[in-house]
Amino acid sequence: MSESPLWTVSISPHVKSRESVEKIMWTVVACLLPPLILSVFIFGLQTLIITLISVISCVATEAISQKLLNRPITIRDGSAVITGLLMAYIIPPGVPYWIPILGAIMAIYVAKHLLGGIGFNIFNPALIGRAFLLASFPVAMTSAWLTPIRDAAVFKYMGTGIDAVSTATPLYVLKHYGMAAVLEKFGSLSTIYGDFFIGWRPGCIGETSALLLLIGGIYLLYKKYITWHIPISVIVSVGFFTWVFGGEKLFTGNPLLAVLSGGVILGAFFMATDYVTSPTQKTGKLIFGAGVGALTVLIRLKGGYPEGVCYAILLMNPLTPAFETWFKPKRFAPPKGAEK
Amino acid sequence: MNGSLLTFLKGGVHPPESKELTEHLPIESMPLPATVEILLSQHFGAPCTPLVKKKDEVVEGDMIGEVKAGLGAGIHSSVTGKIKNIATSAHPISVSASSVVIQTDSEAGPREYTPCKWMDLSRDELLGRIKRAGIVGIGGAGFPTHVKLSPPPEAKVDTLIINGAECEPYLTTDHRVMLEHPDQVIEGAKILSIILGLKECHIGIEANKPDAIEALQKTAKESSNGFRILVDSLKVKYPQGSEKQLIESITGRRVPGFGLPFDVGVIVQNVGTTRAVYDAVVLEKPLYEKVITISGRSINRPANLLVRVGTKLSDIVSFLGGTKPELSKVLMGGPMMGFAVSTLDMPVTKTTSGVLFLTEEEIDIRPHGQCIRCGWCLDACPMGLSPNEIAIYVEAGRAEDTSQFGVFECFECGCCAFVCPAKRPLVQFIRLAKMKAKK
Amino acid sequence: MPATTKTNSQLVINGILNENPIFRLALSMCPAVGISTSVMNGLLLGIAVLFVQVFSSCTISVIRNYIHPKIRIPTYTLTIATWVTVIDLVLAAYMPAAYKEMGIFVKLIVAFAIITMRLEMFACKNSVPASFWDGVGMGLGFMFAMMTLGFVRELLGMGTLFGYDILGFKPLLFFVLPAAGFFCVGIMMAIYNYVELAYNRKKKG
Amino acid sequence: MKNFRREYLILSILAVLGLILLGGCKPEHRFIKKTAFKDINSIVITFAGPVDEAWAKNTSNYSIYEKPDPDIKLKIGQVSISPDKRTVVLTFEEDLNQDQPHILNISEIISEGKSLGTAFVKVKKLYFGYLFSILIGAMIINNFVFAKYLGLCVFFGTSQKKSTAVGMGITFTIVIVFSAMMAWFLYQFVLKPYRLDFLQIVVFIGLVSLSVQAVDTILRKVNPALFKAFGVYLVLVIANCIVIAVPLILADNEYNGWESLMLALGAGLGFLIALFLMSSVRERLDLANVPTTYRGLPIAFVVAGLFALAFMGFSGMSIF
Repeated sequence: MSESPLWTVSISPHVKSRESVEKIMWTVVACLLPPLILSVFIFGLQTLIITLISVISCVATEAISQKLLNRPITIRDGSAVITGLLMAYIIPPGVPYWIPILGAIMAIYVAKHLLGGIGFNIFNPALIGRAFLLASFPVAMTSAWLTPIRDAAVFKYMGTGIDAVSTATPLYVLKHYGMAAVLEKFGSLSTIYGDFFIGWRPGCIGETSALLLLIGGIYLLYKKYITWHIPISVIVSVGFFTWVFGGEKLFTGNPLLAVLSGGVILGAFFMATDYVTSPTQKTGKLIFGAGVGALTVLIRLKGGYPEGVCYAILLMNPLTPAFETWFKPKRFAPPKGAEK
Repeated sequence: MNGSLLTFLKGGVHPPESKELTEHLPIESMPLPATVEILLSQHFGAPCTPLVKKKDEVVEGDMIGEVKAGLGAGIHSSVTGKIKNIATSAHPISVSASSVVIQTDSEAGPREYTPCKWMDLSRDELLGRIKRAGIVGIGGAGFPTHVKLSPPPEAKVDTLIINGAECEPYLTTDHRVMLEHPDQVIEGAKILSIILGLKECHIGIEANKPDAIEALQKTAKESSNGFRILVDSLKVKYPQGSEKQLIESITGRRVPGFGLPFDVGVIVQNVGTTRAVYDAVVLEKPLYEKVITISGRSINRPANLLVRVGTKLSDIVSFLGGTKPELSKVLMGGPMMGFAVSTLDMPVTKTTSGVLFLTEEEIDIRPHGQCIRCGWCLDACPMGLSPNEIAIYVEAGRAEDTSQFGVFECFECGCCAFVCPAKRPLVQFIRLAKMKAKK
Repeated sequence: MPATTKTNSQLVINGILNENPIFRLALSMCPAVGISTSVMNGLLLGIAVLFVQVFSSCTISVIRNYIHPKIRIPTYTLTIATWVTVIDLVLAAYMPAAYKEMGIFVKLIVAFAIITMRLEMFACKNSVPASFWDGVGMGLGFMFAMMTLGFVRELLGMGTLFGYDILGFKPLLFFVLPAAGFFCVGIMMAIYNYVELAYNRKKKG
Repeated sequence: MKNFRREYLILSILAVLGLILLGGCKPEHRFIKKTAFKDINSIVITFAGPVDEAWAKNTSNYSIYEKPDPDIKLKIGQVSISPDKRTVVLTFEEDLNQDQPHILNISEIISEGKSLGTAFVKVKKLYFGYLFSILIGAMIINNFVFAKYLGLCVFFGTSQKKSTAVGMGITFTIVIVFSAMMAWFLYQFVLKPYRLDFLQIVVFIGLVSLSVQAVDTILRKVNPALFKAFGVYLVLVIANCIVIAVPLILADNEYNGWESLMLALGAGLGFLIALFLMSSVRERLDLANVPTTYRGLPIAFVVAGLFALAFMGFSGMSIF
């Protein structure tokens, strides 16, 4: 061996798992796509356009921010795509096209890159984007819902010039007119369960189909990219607290409707489980999820908004650093006397 | 074999084993190389002082270096020949170290050893033989075995564990030794038990070596004469062979941080060491040759080789037919804890367990990114530490604040860096933290 | 700090730029976040603070040689409280609308750290004219900061300036919400930092 | 610090016990046992004995208004009376704003032919609930830092480290409860009766300095170790506008003693929560690669803005 070899010399370990950030992120993207396809089908092309604008502006903001801050440009890791998708999924599909662009700037530049980039954002960027938009455009952000059309809106609206017809979401109706109005508008309870589960209802893209979101979420669970702790504790606590406080009297609420309506499934599987803004330890995860669920119900029942998942997650996010210090992994066997 | 496999509770990973490359290959003796370079620092403790001068004649097995003061073990010539030089050689860990270069006398035949009856020997004599043979823990750090076998009197040692886990991917030396020389391993275990005043010992083997487990169980049953040798099959999980994890798997006890196994009444010896003890006591043969695995997907002929200490990697490579062009990393030791080397002029030492020649596909050279706090490293760490936090502190230039995370308990098994999806060099960060955060 | 050697104009400029109470000294930030929603608010509160600062500075400067060091903080507090009461009653009497808009913040001037700090750092050691100009500088600096924030927030939030419609539409309602106050202050601070960095770099290079 | 936790615990338990003993709703007329909101638009009055049905059914016998607006009388749609003639339900034409206490003026109660005089009673939400909602309101929903934007200088100054933040929060809570109670007492029994309310700023700020001085002296004597831990924060408390804002608010709203206590406690605990959250986040941001010009305070402001955005989730919330 006379010629000087160009081998890699690095510190152990020399083999690494096949997983990578890109793989995780793009898998999440893939798991998020089915509800989008369904909503294009039932709400029309508008949803696709809004989603595309949101994703593209998030990715562009990410690239520009990283360029401005002299950081390596990492738009290929897919995290900005997820932020864009999630943001599009939680704003009403009928909003003007420029709204998601503003949201993207807030979400990616302010809430993520100013704080040090991926891994250091205290709040979930997509949710910050949505909260910002809701604060800026209270009317558009609470009224631009589209009516679901069972026989393929994408064809129906094509060429007619009508974009879509706006309507109210089930939770809005529930909050302002009560359960009776919900039943009147959306049919009997069993129809509602079925429709909401499959996705025939007005709402954000991410609120439509519990079924498709569940499929995506379960695939993530299967791939071990997320653990069951947060989703289950969110869903259980939303159901439980609604059951206890949601009805006229104690213990008469309708947990199933509460879980199926709004963004509970999306929030539980895709937003509360965001690695950066949720605890890493099991106990921490369970408490975090329960907190998200409790706050969701609190905002839904007592607060000023019909849906509370987004704010509930935002309010739990800043607790994550504290959770990390409270719930640390159990040390193998720390040296005697070193415990403080 | 008992029904459920024993294992440790916290952490651990499942790297691809890649043992199929060599596990079926019988141990093969490598012909003597033209020269050997015997490093004078092959163990934990002070380096040896050479006992020979240039141009001295030595015979295979002669002592050529000894530790004058402090912890250590003697070093013996692995060939018969003439001292060519006392110089420096490349060293896998400390870059370069002083060594004795011996020109092999190709005429001389191998030295013969005859087995003796060891049962009648006193404990001191047994320990003396081990010390004279220069035996160190050849599975890991190279801790002198005679020191390890003389725990302080206040420590009540009640369990001896022979470590045959061999959890590092690729490596199959212990596997082959257990399969081909079960009698010697069992005999060595008995010697160790007698030294420690015990009547039984455990042999822990990962369940991916069923043939070795079977062979040892059979031998143990046949030649038990008064000893109870229990062969425990362990769950296949890295780092099963780490001392603390192995003790937990087999006894359920946990060695506290900064403590040693005898604090919980356990002594652990590696299979290779056990066999070396057999050689030292029964044959009075010093430790100067050992079985190593040569593997990886870019060596032309992977093998389990019996080589002399001091054989250079380049000689091994040429004996095995050279390397393939896609070679991109050369390791001494396993892929999880071994050392990458930059030259083949490196000699084999007593603690070398294998040499791996890896292709680019087998290693991962993707650049690392920022931590995304997935928490996988926290789940993987067998010591329950927080590698992500330590790394972030180090990156922020605050390495001295990391002792709160128990950074000194880390034994650098590499589980965290293995699972990290952002490919962060966590072990590297932790080493830096250890350097800066003095207690 | 020994008696100042700065000229009067330097004292004023110092208050607006180098030692701007809000953006540099990071004091009295509650109003900067809470009510800097319009230029008018900024102007009014700025005037109020300017008034209290100047009068308190002068008062303390006059009596600086008679204050026992041990009771100087209570003295400052009482002096400020007196002047705040005066401006509070004056505003309530003559500008009830604006007074209502600013709510509790006029009364809270009493707890603004900037005033106490200038009394402690400057007025009790310097002559009356110097204290006067320092007070003017600090007051103007505060007013300048409040008006800048008010300008940005009113324009972006309501599309108006001093209540007059400029843009004709409301671009981002967010900016009149107090949450945006935090952002605006943070970003303004960063801009001050940036200018300082750039200035120092230029000086060096 | 661990040794002192117990004392705080005991203090807070005592406070809660006191509340339980003394809280409760006492109508101001001996014949009226209880008044309460029933549905969104009705009020129930329970009398000690049966009342005259004809009297009770006459809507003009009742006049009701929200406490802050005595001029706006609410319109009563109908009155129903229970069979035992002890309970009367007033139903209103419009929904009631139950956050506000309502003043109910009942003229000439007639029971079994006798006139029992006029009654002037307050209708409030369940008193505990009301107190609790003040507490939670001040603590979380209208958090003084994130929703009312007060106390920011001290908030940003002491939220760099978690230990400092917690120390400051606890000290602050004690001082604010102490000074708010004194301020309430002075305001109700001295300033208001003697028409000296224009002096409130001077008096309150004086009180705050006094109570800081008092806590300082007491701590120094009683528990020097505790003083060592928290003494440094005491000076800062004066510069915190919340400590002066709370007396002003409770004077403006004419809160009674318990309500003032709840407000002060809520403000203190809310500040503690805000400090804790902010400090744990800032400790993390210290490790982050924040752009140079944003290091330190600017980024803390941006994060506080994000917090305020998140706390908007509580806007419009009323718990009871």
